[in-house]
Amino acid sequence: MDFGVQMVVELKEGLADPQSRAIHESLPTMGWDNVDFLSVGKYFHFHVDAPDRDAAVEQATEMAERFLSNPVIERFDIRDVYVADAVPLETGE
Amino acid sequence: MDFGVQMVVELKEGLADPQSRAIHESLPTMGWDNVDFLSVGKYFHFHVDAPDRDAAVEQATEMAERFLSNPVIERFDIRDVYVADAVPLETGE
Amino acid sequence: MTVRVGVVTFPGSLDDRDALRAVATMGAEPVSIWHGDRDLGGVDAVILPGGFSYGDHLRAGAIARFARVMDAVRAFAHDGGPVLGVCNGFQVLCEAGLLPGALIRNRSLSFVCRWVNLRTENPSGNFTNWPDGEVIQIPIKHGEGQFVADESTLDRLERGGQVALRYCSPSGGVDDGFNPNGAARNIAGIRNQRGNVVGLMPHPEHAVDPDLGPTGGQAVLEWLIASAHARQPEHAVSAR
Amino acid sequence: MDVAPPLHRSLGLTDEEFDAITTRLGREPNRAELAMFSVMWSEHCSYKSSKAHLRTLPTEGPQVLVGPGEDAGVVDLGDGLACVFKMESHSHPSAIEPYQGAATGVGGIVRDVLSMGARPAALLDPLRFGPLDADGGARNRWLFGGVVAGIGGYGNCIGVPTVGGEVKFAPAHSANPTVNVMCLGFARADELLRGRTGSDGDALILIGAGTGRDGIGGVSVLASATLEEDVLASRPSVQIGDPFMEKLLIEACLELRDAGLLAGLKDLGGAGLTCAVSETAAGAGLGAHLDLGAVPTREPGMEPFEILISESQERMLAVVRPDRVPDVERVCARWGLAASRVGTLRRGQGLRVTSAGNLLADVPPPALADEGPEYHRPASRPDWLDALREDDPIRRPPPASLEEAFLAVLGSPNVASKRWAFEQYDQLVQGQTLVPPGGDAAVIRLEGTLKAVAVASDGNGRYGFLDPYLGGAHAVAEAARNVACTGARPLAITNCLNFGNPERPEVMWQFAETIRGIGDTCRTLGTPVTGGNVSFYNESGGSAIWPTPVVGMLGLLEDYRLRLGIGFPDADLLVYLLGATRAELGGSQYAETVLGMVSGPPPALDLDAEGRLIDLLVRAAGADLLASAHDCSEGGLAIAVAEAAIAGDVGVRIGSGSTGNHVALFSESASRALVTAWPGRERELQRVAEQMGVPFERVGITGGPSIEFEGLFGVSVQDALVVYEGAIPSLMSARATDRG
Ligand SMILES: Nc1ncnc2c1ncn2[C@@H]1O[C@H](COP(=O)(O)OP(=O)(O)O)[C@@H](O)[C@H]1O
Ligand SMILES: [Mg+2]
Repeated sequence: MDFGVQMVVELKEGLADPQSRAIHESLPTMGWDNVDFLSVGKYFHFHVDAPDRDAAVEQATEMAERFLSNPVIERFDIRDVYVADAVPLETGE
Repeated sequence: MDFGVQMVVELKEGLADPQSRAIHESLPTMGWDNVDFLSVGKYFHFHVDAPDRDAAVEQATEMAERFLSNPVIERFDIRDVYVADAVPLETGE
Repeated sequence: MTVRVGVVTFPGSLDDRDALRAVATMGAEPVSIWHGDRDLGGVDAVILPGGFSYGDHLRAGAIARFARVMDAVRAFAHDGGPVLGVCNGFQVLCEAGLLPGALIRNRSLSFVCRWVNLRTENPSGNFTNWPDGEVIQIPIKHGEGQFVADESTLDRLERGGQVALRYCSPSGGVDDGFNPNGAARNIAGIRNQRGNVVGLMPHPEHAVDPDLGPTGGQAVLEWLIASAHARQPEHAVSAR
Repeated sequence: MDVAPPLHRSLGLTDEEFDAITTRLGREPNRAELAMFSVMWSEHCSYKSSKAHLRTLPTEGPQVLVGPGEDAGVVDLGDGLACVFKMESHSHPSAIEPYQGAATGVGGIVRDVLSMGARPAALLDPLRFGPLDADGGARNRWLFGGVVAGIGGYGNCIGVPTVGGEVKFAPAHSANPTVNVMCLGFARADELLRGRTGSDGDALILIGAGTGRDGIGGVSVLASATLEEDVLASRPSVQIGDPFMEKLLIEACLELRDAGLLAGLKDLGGAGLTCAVSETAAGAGLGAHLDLGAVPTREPGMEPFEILISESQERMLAVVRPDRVPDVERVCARWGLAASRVGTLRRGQGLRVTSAGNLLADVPPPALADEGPEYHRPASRPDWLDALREDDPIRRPPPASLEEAFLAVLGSPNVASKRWAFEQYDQLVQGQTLVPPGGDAAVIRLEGTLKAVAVASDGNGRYGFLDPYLGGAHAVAEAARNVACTGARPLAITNCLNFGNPERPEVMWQFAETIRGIGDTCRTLGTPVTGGNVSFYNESGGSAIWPTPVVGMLGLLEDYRLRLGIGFPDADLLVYLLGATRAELGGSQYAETVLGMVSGPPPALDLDAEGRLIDLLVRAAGADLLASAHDCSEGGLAIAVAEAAIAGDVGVRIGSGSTGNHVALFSESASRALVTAWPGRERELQRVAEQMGVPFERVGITGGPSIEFEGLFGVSVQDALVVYEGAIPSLMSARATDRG
């Protein structure tokens, strides 16, 4: 069965995050001075063919730990696991 | 009031996506040959101080259109807007 | 016997040919190693060169560390063989867990190519052939060269004399004004505890030919070649 | 009638062009054929408005191995070595997506050089933007920052150093930035490949990326329609570059070349497969069969015409003898690249396109590749020019403070250091960069020899605006002078001609005049044109960019040990100004920065004097008389002196003799260079200069901590450095981060 997985990877708290800082700091120059927190990360969306939901979660976790994130600097969060067969690929917009 | 916004920015359908392709194609060499779709995007998480939810969504949309994405090649999707005052920053893990 | 130095080519390696040329300039025998090889062909030292292996997608070095040849590199390193990772090679070594820490985007968010001053470090003198306290010039060229690690790891690196190079002023002073990428404690290069695995952001292979500029890279390659030489059978015996 | 007239018009073909196609085919074209003609007969691919003028350029010389017409020009470097080089524009996509627009521009020009069988060895990036600080500065900063990041992002990732370029700023480029990229590569002359070769039965192998819908219509829509507000409508025309794939393509194609497996090689650029296959077949005098079903597509359900004209990046077409196909597939597989046999060259037929056995198109290849329309568009001199040229800054009073004027010009973005840009480029990979960006020309060694090439790009927008003939002429002359200042002998040029809408007579006049200027200068200097690119329609709302010819000059140093840098290498060296200074402030940087005027006549150009200066520089460098050389151009003598002092970190004292006023300091008279002589070689230098008829003047001596203009003012080298290096970083620090 095909399971869709959505996952977010962000730099760990406490690490300097130059990209988030630069984007955040340039917001006032564009007229948005009311944003008091901003962080950028990576978003992964993939489909895993797995016997069941638990297996899908387990594989997604392993992929995140071994490959999609670097535990030295990043943390990951699985946001959603769903049965993908029925859902079209474009989840966006 | 502080509203938390979570947003995903991905390349538009139809454009070549070398990053997603390279990551996807490397999975089998790591033993994951059952992933039949993978796409990487950017994930933004920020807090907007806005009078109400609609205003927060409006500003987030404008930020996405004018700054956080380039509509020429990217599409964005606001995944969540929530009242942030009560919620700690780490929504992850 | 001439030392044979292997240079690994991953898809997307860029400074591999430059490393091979620099090895020859330094009087050793350059040997090209393909990422798909299972063994290192009996070389005495290994260089993981600079470049954008696998396009640097995901994170620099993240995909390359799974290349088949990396099993052999890991075994070689565990066996005490000298391994030098330059730029992308350094990133691969960190991703592979052969060196601690990680390399993230430069503080400026921009790629930077320039000659820098570097202070060599070997405070205890434990690491044979690596000078201590000299200022050398080598160019850097990277977008993700900001070395980071947690404080305890950084302290451990310092205690063990594992910082190999630091960005510094022309006179050797270490201050943030001479830090080109925001690296923690101005760290430009580190070694493992044993000292046989070294990772550097600067490119020594681009600093060996006097026609092209200063020759600070010679010291680094001399270390690699001398370390390899010391491990060759005849020397290994006499060293015992 | 199966095709209604509106379709051809919406594809950008005129009724006359449609009729010409019908006549040529003896029938009306079908849909697929119409798509093919529309891209091949577009301005971008057919050069229909420009070719009548381009034909007047000198293209021949003993050093030219391959002139215009192939993917890139080739020049003989002696000893069996050759240099392949070409320049191209990617301005339109860069205006809406600067990072990817510039990145894919690099990808395209690199494949042009690769398709000749050369290893790409260096890149240059001549750029023009609107001002960073004025109204609209935010968008200009976004464009400049994104373009530089994109060039670096692509060039750095494929292992080709970026060794030079230009960045100039002018309001006329605000709406339409100009992004040109130049690549040069090296090969042995006997291993060069031609795109237009092949024999009956040869296989056509498509190597590299999958074919997608990106760039559909890019050629005919993007290159022939003016950018208007509705830029979002041109979305699909911007593509995402994949430099990693490009690097694999470079290595795989060079390995195929080395193994002797290629009869020919062609890049896929504008007009995609249609262009590559029709040009290959037409060049070989053959027909071809193309099977669209064999083309690997990135997306399901692509229509045949989409596959035919897709401009998907990172693809090459190899022409291969049938028995070599398996070997080619093996090499490509080793590099992880797809290699698909998509067609075959065939004697005695047209280009026949099939899919699933159905014949979709059947067109004679030359009709597509060579028989595009040619227009002699009306040209007329704009009437606003006279008044502008009358207003000569020479008649304005001198500035209140010469020192302030000097610092203002030194810190003007056009003159100030471009380090902010070129530090974002890998300048060193491949290990042959003897002179990196920052000098007059970059110098790159030919591995394993004493030879080196020098390369520079030039083009002064103000001059072209005020006098397009002189704009073209100066672009060539300054580029040649820059190359000669390294000690190299100028050999040949490539160029990119960036203009507004050619359907407007004043633009066409500017274009024709520019070409005349380039042609005359190339003839006199003996530097033929080996290729180039024309970019029209750089205008919005009826306002065009300045006529912007950009010239890429290649020169040869026989012994790189005798190369010169611009910096004063030491104290106590005598400083000479070679060439004559006239009272010429028209179009100068001084007039723009200090007086706020872009007017008056640009400096005159005596082509013979320029030739003599260049000969002198080459000869004096070859005899090891010179310690440094720097051309005197934008900002005049004052800026040349400052740049030489800053580069060498050595001060200088310039005597009051002939530099006593603002005109002497800031005049941009052409054909001049600032040189220092090695101690004891001064007399010899003077003798040679006299003998060669080059006026010269001893203007000062190096040494000390400051740049002194005796009797006028002095500025410490350190202060000058801060102004020169600080200008662009401080303007760009106001930049909002690039999107996301
Ligand atoms: N965009 C760029 N990329 C790389 N190098 C650049 C760029 N812009 C300027 N440079 C380099 O900076 C130096 C000065 O440029 P410029 O003032 O245009 O030179 P010149 O006036 O001698 O033609 C040259 O070495 C040039 O190659
Ligand atoms: Mg110059």
